[in-house]
This record gives sequence, C-alpha cells and structure tokens, in this order.
Amino acid sequence: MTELLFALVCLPFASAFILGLVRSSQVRRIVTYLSTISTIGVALVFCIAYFVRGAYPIEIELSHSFIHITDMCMLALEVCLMLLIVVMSIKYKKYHAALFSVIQTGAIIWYELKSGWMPEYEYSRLYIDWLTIIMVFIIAVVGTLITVYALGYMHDYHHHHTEFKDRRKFFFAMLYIFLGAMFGLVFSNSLSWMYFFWEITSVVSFLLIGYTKTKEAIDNSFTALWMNLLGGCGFAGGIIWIGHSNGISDMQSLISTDSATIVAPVILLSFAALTKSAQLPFSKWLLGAMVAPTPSSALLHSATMVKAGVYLLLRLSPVLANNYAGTLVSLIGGFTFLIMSMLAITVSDGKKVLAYSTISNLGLITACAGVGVEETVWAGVFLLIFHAISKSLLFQTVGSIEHATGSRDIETMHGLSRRHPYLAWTLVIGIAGMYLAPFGMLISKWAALKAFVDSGSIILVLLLCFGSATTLFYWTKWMATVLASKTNDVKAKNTTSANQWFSILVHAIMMIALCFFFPLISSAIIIPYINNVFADATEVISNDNIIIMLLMLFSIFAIPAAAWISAKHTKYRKVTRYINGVNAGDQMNYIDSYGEKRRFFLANWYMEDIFGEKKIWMPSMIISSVAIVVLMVITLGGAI
Amino acid sequence: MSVIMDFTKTAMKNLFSKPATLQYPAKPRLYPERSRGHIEIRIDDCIMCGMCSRACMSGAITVERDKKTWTIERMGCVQCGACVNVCPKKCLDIVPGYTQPSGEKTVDSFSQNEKPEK
Amino acid sequence: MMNRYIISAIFIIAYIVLAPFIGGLTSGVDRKISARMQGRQGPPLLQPFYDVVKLLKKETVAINHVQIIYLLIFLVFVIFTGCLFFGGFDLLLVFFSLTTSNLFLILAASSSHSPYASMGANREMVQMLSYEPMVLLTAVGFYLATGTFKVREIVMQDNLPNIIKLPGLFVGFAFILTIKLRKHPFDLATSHHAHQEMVKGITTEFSGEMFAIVEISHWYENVFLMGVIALFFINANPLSILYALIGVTITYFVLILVDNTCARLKWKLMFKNTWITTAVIGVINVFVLEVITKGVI
Amino acid sequence: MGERSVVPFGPQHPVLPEPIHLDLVLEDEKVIEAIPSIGFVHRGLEQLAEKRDFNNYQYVIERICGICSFKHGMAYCEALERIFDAEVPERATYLRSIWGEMSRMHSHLLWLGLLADAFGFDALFMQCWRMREKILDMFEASTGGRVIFSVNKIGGVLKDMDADMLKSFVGILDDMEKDLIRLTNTFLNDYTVESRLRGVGILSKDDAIRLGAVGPMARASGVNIDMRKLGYEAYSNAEFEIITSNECDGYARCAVRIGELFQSISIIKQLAEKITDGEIANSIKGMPNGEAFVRVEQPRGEAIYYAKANGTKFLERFRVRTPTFTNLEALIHILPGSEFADVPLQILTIDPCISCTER
Amino acid sequence: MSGVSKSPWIMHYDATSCNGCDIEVLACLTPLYDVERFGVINTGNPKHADILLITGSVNEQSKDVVKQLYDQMTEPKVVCAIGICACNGGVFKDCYNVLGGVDKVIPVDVYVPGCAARPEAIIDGVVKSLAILEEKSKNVKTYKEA
Ligand code: SF4
Ligand code: SF4
Ligand code: SF4
Ligand code: SF4
Ligand code: SF4
Ligand code: SF4
Ligand code: SF4
Repeated sequence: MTELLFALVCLPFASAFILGLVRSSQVRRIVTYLSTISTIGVALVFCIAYFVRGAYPIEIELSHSFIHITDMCMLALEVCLMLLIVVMSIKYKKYHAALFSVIQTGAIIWYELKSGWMPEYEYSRLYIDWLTIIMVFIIAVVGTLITVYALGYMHDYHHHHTEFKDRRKFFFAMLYIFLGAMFGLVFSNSLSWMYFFWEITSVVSFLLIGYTKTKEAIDNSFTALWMNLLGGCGFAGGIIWIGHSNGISDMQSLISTDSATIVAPVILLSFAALTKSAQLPFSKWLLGAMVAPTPSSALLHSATMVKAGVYLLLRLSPVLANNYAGTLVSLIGGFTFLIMSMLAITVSDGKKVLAYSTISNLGLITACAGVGVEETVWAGVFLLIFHAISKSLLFQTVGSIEHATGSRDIETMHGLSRRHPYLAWTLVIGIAGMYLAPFGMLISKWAALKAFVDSGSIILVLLLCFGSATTLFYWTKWMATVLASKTNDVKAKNTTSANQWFSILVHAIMMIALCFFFPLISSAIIIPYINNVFADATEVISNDNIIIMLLMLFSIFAIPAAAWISAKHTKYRKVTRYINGVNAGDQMNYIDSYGEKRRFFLANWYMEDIFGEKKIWMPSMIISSVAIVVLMVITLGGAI
Repeated sequence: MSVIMDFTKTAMKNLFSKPATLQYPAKPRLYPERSRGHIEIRIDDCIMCGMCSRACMSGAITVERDKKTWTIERMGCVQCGACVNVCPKKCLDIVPGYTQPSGEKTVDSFSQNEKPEK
Repeated sequence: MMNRYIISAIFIIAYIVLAPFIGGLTSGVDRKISARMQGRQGPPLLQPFYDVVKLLKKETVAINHVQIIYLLIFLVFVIFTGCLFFGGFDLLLVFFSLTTSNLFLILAASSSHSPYASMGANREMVQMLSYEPMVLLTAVGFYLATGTFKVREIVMQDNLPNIIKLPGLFVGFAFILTIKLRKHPFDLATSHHAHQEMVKGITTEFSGEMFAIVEISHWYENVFLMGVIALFFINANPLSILYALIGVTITYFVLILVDNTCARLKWKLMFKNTWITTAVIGVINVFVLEVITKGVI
Repeated sequence: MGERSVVPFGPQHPVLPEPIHLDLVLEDEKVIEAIPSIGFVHRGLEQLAEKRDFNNYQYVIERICGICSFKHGMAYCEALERIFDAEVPERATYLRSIWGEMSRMHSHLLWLGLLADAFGFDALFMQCWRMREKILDMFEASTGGRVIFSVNKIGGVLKDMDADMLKSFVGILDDMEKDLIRLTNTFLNDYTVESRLRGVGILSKDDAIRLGAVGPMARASGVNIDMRKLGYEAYSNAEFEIITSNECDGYARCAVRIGELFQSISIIKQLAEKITDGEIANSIKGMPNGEAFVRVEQPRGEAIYYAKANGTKFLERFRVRTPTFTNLEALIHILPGSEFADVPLQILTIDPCISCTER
Repeated sequence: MSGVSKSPWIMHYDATSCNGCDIEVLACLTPLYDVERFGVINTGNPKHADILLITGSVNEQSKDVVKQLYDQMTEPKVVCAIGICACNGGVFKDCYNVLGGVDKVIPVDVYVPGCAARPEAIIDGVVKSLAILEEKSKNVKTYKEA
C-alpha cells in the first residue's frame, strides 16, 4: 500500500518534470499517454488493493526520520512558493497577495519550528479511507484524461490563438504538478501536510489562470491568488489554533473530538475551504479563472481543485453538525447554490454557465457537509462524484465545440445536434447528468432535500427548492437549444482530435455507468464510509426507490429507443414551419416588412431584469459577507 | 381600487341562468321586416330597361333584353338595394332571408317566357 | 409485502385505464361550465373525446421526426408519473418524474425551431421555474406532516386530513395548478383559448396524432394533479375519500371560475406572484408545521 | 446576454382580426424594435371613384370598413352635398347622428371585446359581444342591415325611424346602461385587467400631438379634440363634454372609450328627444362640379374625406385619410420597450382598422 | 361515422375583407350563436384547423399568405369563402389590386353569400362544410400513405 501511495504522489511530479523539459509535441504526447496509463493503472491497483485488504481505513506508518525530512522539505518549498508569490506580486504590483502569503507562511514556519505548540500526532500522517479512494479515483481518472484531452486541445488552441505565446511545456508540467499535489492532499492526514499541498494547488491555479499573460488573465489570476491565500491564512490560523489549544494536529483526531472548543478553529478551516470552493462571497475568482484554457478550467476549476474545499468540508462534517460552524457553512453553501444558479440563467457564454453552475453545485455540497449528518454527507459525497465527472465532461465538450464552431456561446449552438451530432450528444449527456431524473446529481439532490428536512434546516430546504427551479431553467434552456433542429443545417466536419474524443467518450461512458451502478456504489463504498465516520448509517434511499430509479434509468434509454422505432413508422408529411403565413418557403427565412427575406432567430431567455448580475451580485455579496463576519465574530469571539 | 376576480358575479349569474344562445339552426331565426336578405323580382312587371344592372355596384345583375331574361348572381349581390331604388317599375324587392351557402355559385335566372329556372 | 405490490399494481392499472376517461370527461365538464359562465350553451360533454378521435384521424404533419419521438416520451413519462403516484411511491420522485416529462414536451416544441413553438417552449420553462419551488415544497410539507414521502403511507396515516396541517401549501398548490392546468391567468405557454399572442405556443407545430398525444397526456396529467389535491384530504378513514372528492370538485370549480374571471398575466407578474406566494404562504406553513411537530413531539 | 430574437408577427395571427405585419426584435420577450408593414388588405377602392357613378359610389364607400361603415357613407354623402351645396332635411341629420352614435357604441363594444380577448379574458369578450348584439339588432330593425346599412343617400337618408321605434330603442339603451356599468367596471377595476393595461404603451401629450394621434388615442393622452364639436349633422343639438384622460396609457384609452360609450347613450337619448318631423331626403339633380373636404369623428378618431368632381357622373378624385393611418405612427412609437405579450394589446389600444387604412 | 365532423376546428383569415364579414365570423363564437355547440374551436393555427374561413377578395400581397396557410393545413380540410367579396370580389371586383374571389387562389368548397354574411349564414356554411369534411376524410388514408 505504502509503495503504491508514494507511486501515486510521485509519478505525476516525475511526469511534470519531464514534460517541463520536452519541447517536441511528439514526445510530450508519448509522455502524457504513458503517465496517464501508469497513473490510472496504479490508482486502480491501489483501489483494488484497498478493497482486498478489507476496505478498512488504513494508517500508513512512516519512519520518524522520513517524516522529519519531509517536514523540512515542505517548509523549504513553502518558502519557495512564498518567494515566488512575492516576486510575482511585486512584478505586477499586486501587493496584497504577497502580504497574505508572507503572513501565512511565516505563521506556519513559526508554528512548526519555534512555538513549541505543535503537538504529537495521534494518527499517522497519511490516512486512507473510502473518501480518499473516491478522490484518488477522480483525480487519477478524470485528471489524467483531461491531460490527454489537453494534448489535442492545446494544439488547436495555439493554432487558433497565434497571439499567445506557446507555453505548452509549462502548461503540462503545471497540470501534472497539480495532480501530484492533489494526491498528496487527499492522502494527508496531517493538517500541515494538507496545508502544504493546499498551497501548491493555489499557486498552480494562479499560474495557469495567468497562462495567456493578457491583462485580463493576469488580473484574474491575482484575484484567484489573493482569495485563495486569504483562505490559506485561515487554514494556517486554524492549524495553529487547534494545535495550540486542543493539541490536535491531524484530521482524524480532529473529527473524533467532540469538544466545543474546536468550533472556532474549525470555522477557520471551513473558511479556507469556502474560499477554495469559491463560495460566496469568494466566488469572483472562479469566474475569472475561466480565462484559462479549457483543460485547466475542467481540471482545476471544476473537477478537482475546487473539490479540495468541499473535500475538506466533507472531512470536517462530523464536527460541523449542530454548531455555528456548521450553520455558517451550510447557509453559505445553500445561499451560494441559489444565487449562482440564478446568475447562470443570465449568461450566454457556455463556459460561464458552467462556471456558475460549478459554484452553485459546490454550494450544494458545502451545504450538505455543513449540515453534517449521515444523510447529507452521503448526498454530498455523491454530488462530489457526479459533479466531477459530468462537469469535466461538459467543460471538455464545450471546449471542443468552441474549436469546432468558433464559439462557445449558447446562442451559437442552435441546432448543434445536426451540425455536430456527437459533440451535441455528449453535451446532452453531461447536461442530463447535471439535473435530470434519473441521473446522479438529481438523486443526490433528492437525498439532500430529504436530509435537510430531517435535520430541520428549513432554510436550506427553501434554498434548495428555489435553487432546483433555477437550475432546471438554465440547463433545460441549453439542452433545448442544442437539440433544436434547423432543418437546413448540414452535418459539419468533425474537427475534434482523437485524444479529445477519447477523453470525452470515456467521461460520457463513466457518466452513464455511474448511474447504473449507483446503488452498488452506495452500498459498497459510501455506506461503509459513512458507517465508519458516523458509527451508524441509515439507509438514505430505500430499496423501493432504488428499484424505481433503475426503472427510470432504463426507461430513459428504452423509451426513446421504442419511441424512435414507433416514430419511424409514423407516417407524416414534412411541412414548413408556421410563421404567420409569411414563411419564405425555405424554413429559415420569412418575408419581412420590406418584402425581403429575413432570417428569423430564436434567442434564449436570460432574464437580466430579474436575475442579472447587476441586480443580485452586490446584495448577495453583502449578505454572505455579513453572514460570515457575524457568525465568525460570534464563534471566534465566544472562543476567545 | 383593484378588485380580484371582479367578473365573478356576472360569471355566476350566467352559469345559473339560461344561456343566451339562440339555438340556430334548431330554432329558425326571425328577421325584422326591413332586413335585407335577397332580391326578389316580379319578372312579369319588368320592362328589361337595365337600370338595375347599371346601378349594381358589384355587377350582379344581367339583363338580356333580347332573350327577355333577368339574371342575378346570388353570390355576387351585396344586398345594397341600389337596384330596388332605381327600378322604374318597382318590380324589385329586397326581402329577408339570405341565399343559402352552397358549393356552387348560385345564379338565378328569370325569364318572361318560361317559369323561373335555376 | 407482496400484498402491497399487488395493491400498487391494481391502482396503477386502474390509473392507466381510467385516467383518460376521467380526464377527458373532466375536460368536457370544464368546457361546458366555462361556456355557461360566458353565457353560452357550450359543446357537448363528450367533445374532448370527439376532438381526440378527430385528431387521430387527421393527417399528421411535422417539421422533423424527432418531434414525434420527444412527444411520445413525454406521454410515457406523464403516465409514468401518474403510475408512480397512484402506485404509492415517493412523492419527490413523482415530482421529479413530472419535471422530466415536461422537459420532453419542451424539447418536442423547441426541436422544431419554429418561432411560436420555441417562444412557447421558453414560456413553458419560465412556468416551470415559477411553479417548481411550490411543487417541491408541497412534497416537503407532506413529509413534515406525515413523516413520510411515500404516497402509500401518507394515505394510510390516521391523523387528521393533511389539509388541516397544510392549509397554506394547499392554497399554494392550487395556485400553481392554474399554471399546470393551463388556465387563466397563467396560460402563457399555450392556451385552450384561441386568441393568444403565442398563437398556439408550445403546441403550434403539433398536428394530427401529435396533438392528440398532447391532449391525452394532458388528461393523464390532470388526473394525477387532482390526485395530489385529493392527497390533502385522504387519510386512513374510508370516509375521507368522500371529502377528497368534494375537495377536488370544489378546487376544480374554483379553478374554472378563476379561469373565467381573470385576464392572462404577463410572465414577470406570474413569476413574481408564484414565487412570492410560495415564499409567503408555503414557507409560513412549513415553518409553523416545523414548530408544531418539533414542539409536540 | 446573447443575441436577440427576430420573429415575425402577423399578418395571419389569431389575436389580429385584420392582417398587419410586424418584424419584432425581442430580448427575452421585451420588444426592442418593431417594424410594421401593411398592404395585406389594400384593394384600391378610391380609384373606383373614376369608374363608378357618384350616386352609387356610396355603396362602395360604406364598404371601406365594416365597422364604421355608416360613417363612411355619411361622410361621402356630406362631401357631395357640399359640392352640390344641397340642403339636408333636419330629420335626416338627426337620424344620421343617431345611427352614427349607435355605430360608435357598437364599435367601442366590439373593441372592448377584442381587447378582453387580447389579454385573454374570454368571458369578458363574450359578454361585450353579447351586449353588442343588442345594438346590431337595432340596426337591423331600423336599416335592414347588421353591418352594412346602405341607408345613406346624397341629400338625406333612405329609411326613417318612427316614434315607436325610437322609443323602443331608448328603452333598450336604458336597459343596457345598467349592464354596461357592471361590465365596464370589470375593465376599470379588475386586478388582472389593470395589470395588463396600466403603464403599458405610454404616449405623452406632446408625442400625441407631434405624431398626430387622433380620437381616443389622442384624448387618452390629454389632447382635447373631437370632430363632433364641429357641429356637423345634428351634433350641435346635443350636449356633451369631450372625454379625456391624462394617464396616457392603455388603461386611459380603455377608460376614454368606456366613457364615450355612456356619452353616446346620452347623445342618442337627447337626439331622440329633440328630433323634428319632416322629410328624410331631398332629391339632388344634376352632376357635381367642384371639390369638398369633410371631417368627421369616427369611433377611432378624426377621418378626413376629400372629393373632387368635374361635372361628369364620375368623380375625378376621392380620398380618405383614416384615423388608424395617423395613429399608426403613435403605435410604432409606443411598441419598443414593451413586452411581447403587450404587442397585440398595444396594437389594439389604438383600435386599428387596417381595412380603412389601406382601403 | 368517421367522427371528423364532430370536431371542426376553424381558422379565420382576412384576405382584404372590409371587416364586416370578419366581425360576423367572430360573432359566431359569441354567446348568441355559439358555434362551439358543434365542437368548433377557433384556432389560429393552420396546423390544427380543419376549416378555413376566409373573407375578402384576396389581393396581390395576401395571395401568398393564403396559399401558404392553405398548404399548412392538414388533410382533410375544407375552405369556406365567407361573404360576397370572398365569393367573387363583390363591389371591389374592379379594383386594381384585388384578384376577385378566393377561388382564384385556392380551391373553395363552400361559398357563403352575404354582405356581410350573417352569422346564421356562416353557421349554415360551417354545417355544410361538415358534410364535405366527412366526405374528404374517407380519403385520409391515402394522405397518410403519401
Ligand atoms: S342589391 Fe345591390 S348588389 Fe344586389 S343586385 Fe341589387 S344593386 Fe346589385
Ligand atoms: S330596373 Fe326594374 S324594370 Fe328595369 S330591368 Fe331592372 S328590374 Fe326590370
Ligand atoms: S392611395 Fe388611395 S388611390 Fe392611391 S392607390 Fe392607395 S388606395 Fe388607391
Ligand atoms: S393631403 Fe395634400 S391636399 Fe390634402 S391637405 Fe394634405 S397637402 Fe393638402
Ligand atoms: S402620406 Fe405621410 S406617411 Fe405616407 S408617404 Fe406620405 S408622408 Fe409618408
Ligand atoms: S376606422 Fe375606418 S375602417 Fe375602421 S372602422 Fe372606422 S371607418 Fe371603418
Ligand atoms: S362581403 Fe361585404 S361585408 Fe363582407 S367583406 Fe366584402 S364588403 Fe365587407
């Protein structure tokens, strides 16, 4: 186990090193393929090994000297990161980032080397349980597939955007460093180690957002940086506080204490998690992050890195139940869910919709974690899995659509199902996965709703009810647009490269497979995990309903198939569209007021008067900031 | 002051009283005597002067002096009564009762020689 | 256990077989009463059936054949929704399935890419946006009142009828029913009445058999929705079935009355009204219920 | 924000009884741009004046439009009476005015019905038209036609109303008045109706004047014009105030027309009271020569007729400027910024009559 | 009994009428005449309509609209020309812009005379159309195969 674990962490770093050196795209491709295969392979073996060993949580024992050396290396690297940030900040005159970085790194170094507050570890520094395994699986499979996708994508990207310098070496290296850091993060039980990897992901994200080095990219990257670093300060503060006052330095000890004194430091940690998961009022950075090339949006800003935040919250969930920390987290999460799904209605840029929807869904997971009872954690973990895969699928598909059609605006996707049927259908699978019965996200939402009611969080119930409606709106709109058929559209040439296709297809298949195996995953993986964390897990969704869900799942494939066949036999006459009697006869035009042919156009609704950013952004920022400040003051004040 | 469902009273009254429907065609409609339905001619009084035909805005009347026939396109007469007003012999009348709808354009021809034919 | 499934099956079969007749007849009565409220004699009682028979006999024209596919799926999902409900399954699941069915109607309309059909589809989406919170909240209300989402168990509970605990939700649900039943003032996406700015909105491009499918699914849906209304009245007491019948009749009558005494509102007003109603009536009800259940238990 | 929708509206559209076409550019459902086109009912009947005997041309003119058919015929006869410089018997002027006001009532009731229909209030539509039938019955009893009366004649009218008939009509109007109050209250007070009318299609007084709005459209924007005050026919014998409103929106237009409905009843009653006995037509001899210009107040506003004769039995030129034609300008002005659902409603608030606009 | 005639849905189009006939068509729907007694629904959509009630004598500009609406109607369908204008152009026969009757553009099944056509006449016309509709529906199988 230990070897496999180290292999998983080190492999990506090694690949990153190589990729950072090679210039030839041929070699890069080979290295990427090899890394992908090996990472996925090792991850699978790792998961199987875990299962074979009885699927009990494992603590990895490490020798003292190794720990000591690692600690020192980490500190050294943290200093390096800090220096990097400081240099960059000075270069671009964004000093607050440097300030945050210096504060937190300084604090951590002081804490580890000097203060003497640092307690002994109760558990090992590395720890594996089902949640780790799930994350490992996501990082290994989704993560590396995205790097494969990136091969094709970045090639096209630089083909289209000659104005940007080709920094692919750097790009791929960063992707792999990031993957390594994510593995490290999910294996770490030690809070300091976790913090170290946390910082790496922040910095990698910062560097990738700034990839194109345009003014906008730089600005956005610094926004992302300072917000994440602010969260990092919270993280550091939480570690120090908890170590000093409770003598705890690792996650497992933390969640098994039931002392009320940990609420305050837990709030600090949660604060870090909220920033990383771009919850209100820290959502701006994730939206800005969309300037980065799509693979990095998919990998960091949707499927994995932002998951680190909710991962941390899910880990913390046992200590979030029934206290202010939990209330804060769940309210912020639920609120973010609603607000962001409203905002998603108002934008037409496909990637922006995905960004809003990502934040919104993270909000839901956050709310689940914040409530912190068995059922919500169950739902939260499921949401995490489904979201990672379907969002990654969506980002990649939208990226490919952009390359194929030259635009990622929803309004240009009318009739995509005729022009680019394959891309359109993977997009539809992704969208369906996000909100339709019987796909996973919906099941999880359903479970979450039940759990919220059970736990008496009526406000969350309301946020969820309203949020579901808005979510419904923007996805349906997009889906209907894609599936509209403009009869005179012809199938366009498929320009998506094979490696992009491979990644997209595997994602789509995983998406569908997940739905089929959802009961199995629930009983074999999630329930044991919950059992372990909460000592007793209730059956969240009863058997009865699982049967129905499966029925619905089958029906969603079987009924269309049957309908297809019966429709084939329905005799009908093809006619022109009804356009008040002024159809020009060619389906797309009508005779306008000047007697000329004019193309009609059917845009979607954006409801800016109601949900527009201008209308609701500021109020929601204010509400969430006030909520955070008030709740933090209450708890921190109470604790001090 | 806005009232919600202001119409309720009328609606309920309608609901519980007999509908206003006249039940045409089950019950025939009675027309006032002035009602302008169609043109009738007392063909024997006609002098075939053609005044009516010239007055007719829609050209529905043809008078053939030589054949002694007076013909009206029923589907072309707008019941204006101009012909009635100009007829020197007052042999035209406009009377209640419209021409029945039909699949063909009804033309009625009257001849002083024979019985009216259709 | 086995017994339970047999009863479910009987209900489901009864629903599948009877719903079109009940739905069609209700619609006939509806048209008759509406006509009388307008001072007219109105069509024969069986007119809806004549309409559907005619539609089935008429030629079907379409823009493309995916339209027909989506419509068929829509029909199946509507029936499926009703089956889940009358089979006594989870109420939330029922509503999710309802949403899915509606999605296919939207797809069927917008896939034609025809101006009025698409605008109708957009409006249908706004309608969903408007009523969805109330629908979910209704399910939540039942759960709070009875401790279960399962229709079967809600029906079998022997407390007072749910309407006693859920008056707000009842009103709220009846309110959004005007949308679901396509009645004034909220028949935005398509209307039973001729003159609408949307022409026939979402159903503009459906003809012949396709339009018949829409009508039939409308019947199924109506019966299901009336079932939800009945759920507010039914408990283990057999007599409650009578109350439910009376309740459903009165509700339906009020809806017809509203239909005939209101102008069609604009979408913004619909959206605001429904959300506010949901947020006020629904939420107060749920909060009060929460307090009561927590307090009493 | 994405692109905007471009959709056609009309000519065939269930809310439009008459064909008119608009190119609409929409954002969600907000109208950004509306470009109208007409011509779907243009027949070219003015030119028929050159081919039809001036005596009988009246029958063409009253078919300019089936709603105020009577007024077209009347104005045409007036124009020729002016050319001939002929007297019209006083009784005939009373009869013309009574029929004219009844036309206004039927037109406004018809409009109220269509308006109700446009905002989706079927029951109200039905109720309005049910009322309107009573007026049509009076028309048929007195003139023989429900829609096209053919009672005008140069020099007078063709049919008379005896005292019994007038009395019975006044009785019917008295009965109607009560029902009308209840009916129109729904328009004025109902929440849903108000939400559709208030604040929709605002046309300021300045704009109304600048764009040349006429009739209720102008009066609802506070412009005090009514051609009846010129005192043609028997109007100088009736007392009435011009009804105006300063609210300038759809609601005001509705309210003004409702006010005129009751005003018409009062005018008819006054005229039925004062009507004098005597001839109903003077005979006119000879051929017209000269030109005349007539302005009358139709239900939709001021209509202008111009006739030029040259001493033959055919007119040289006949020309109509109809109220809708001038109001269209105002319509185009108020459309942008409204909702798609308001489009038919706003078209209706000018009470368009495309038939007369295009002739 | 094929049943098509039990539910005749109408659509109305004004192809240069003077309004007189249009208003009378609308009046047929109102309480006094209430054609819904025969199952008539006034649908604005050619794709749902069985009977096209068309008024006016058709001009150059509305010609294409009329043709298109007729084409978009589904079989079996019946066209009813309402009013003298629609029958043969009436007083406008000689106007330069009218074609003089609906039958110049699309086949007409029933002519309803009158200027304006009375609601009773329109009802008679619709009733007459029902028989024709019934007749035509016998051929509907062939439409479906075609
Ligand atoms: S009534 Fe008029 S249209 Fe008919 S025949 Fe006489 S003049 Fe001609
Ligand atoms: S005007 Fe009278 S008399 Fe002369 S042809 Fe006509 S009907 Fe006969
Ligand atoms: S302006 Fe008048 S006369 Fe000239 S073509 Fe038009 S309708 Fe005819
Ligand atoms: S239209 Fe010509 S003639 Fe008539 S008033 Fe205007 S400018 Fe003078
Ligand atoms: S009449 Fe007026 S609107 Fe028409 S062309 Fe002349 S100036 Fe322009
Ligand atoms: S505005 Fe003109 S056409 Fe319209 S009703 Fe009045 S007179 Fe007739
Ligand atoms: S037939 Fe007469 S009423 Fe009908 S449209 Fe023609 S002119 Fe008008």
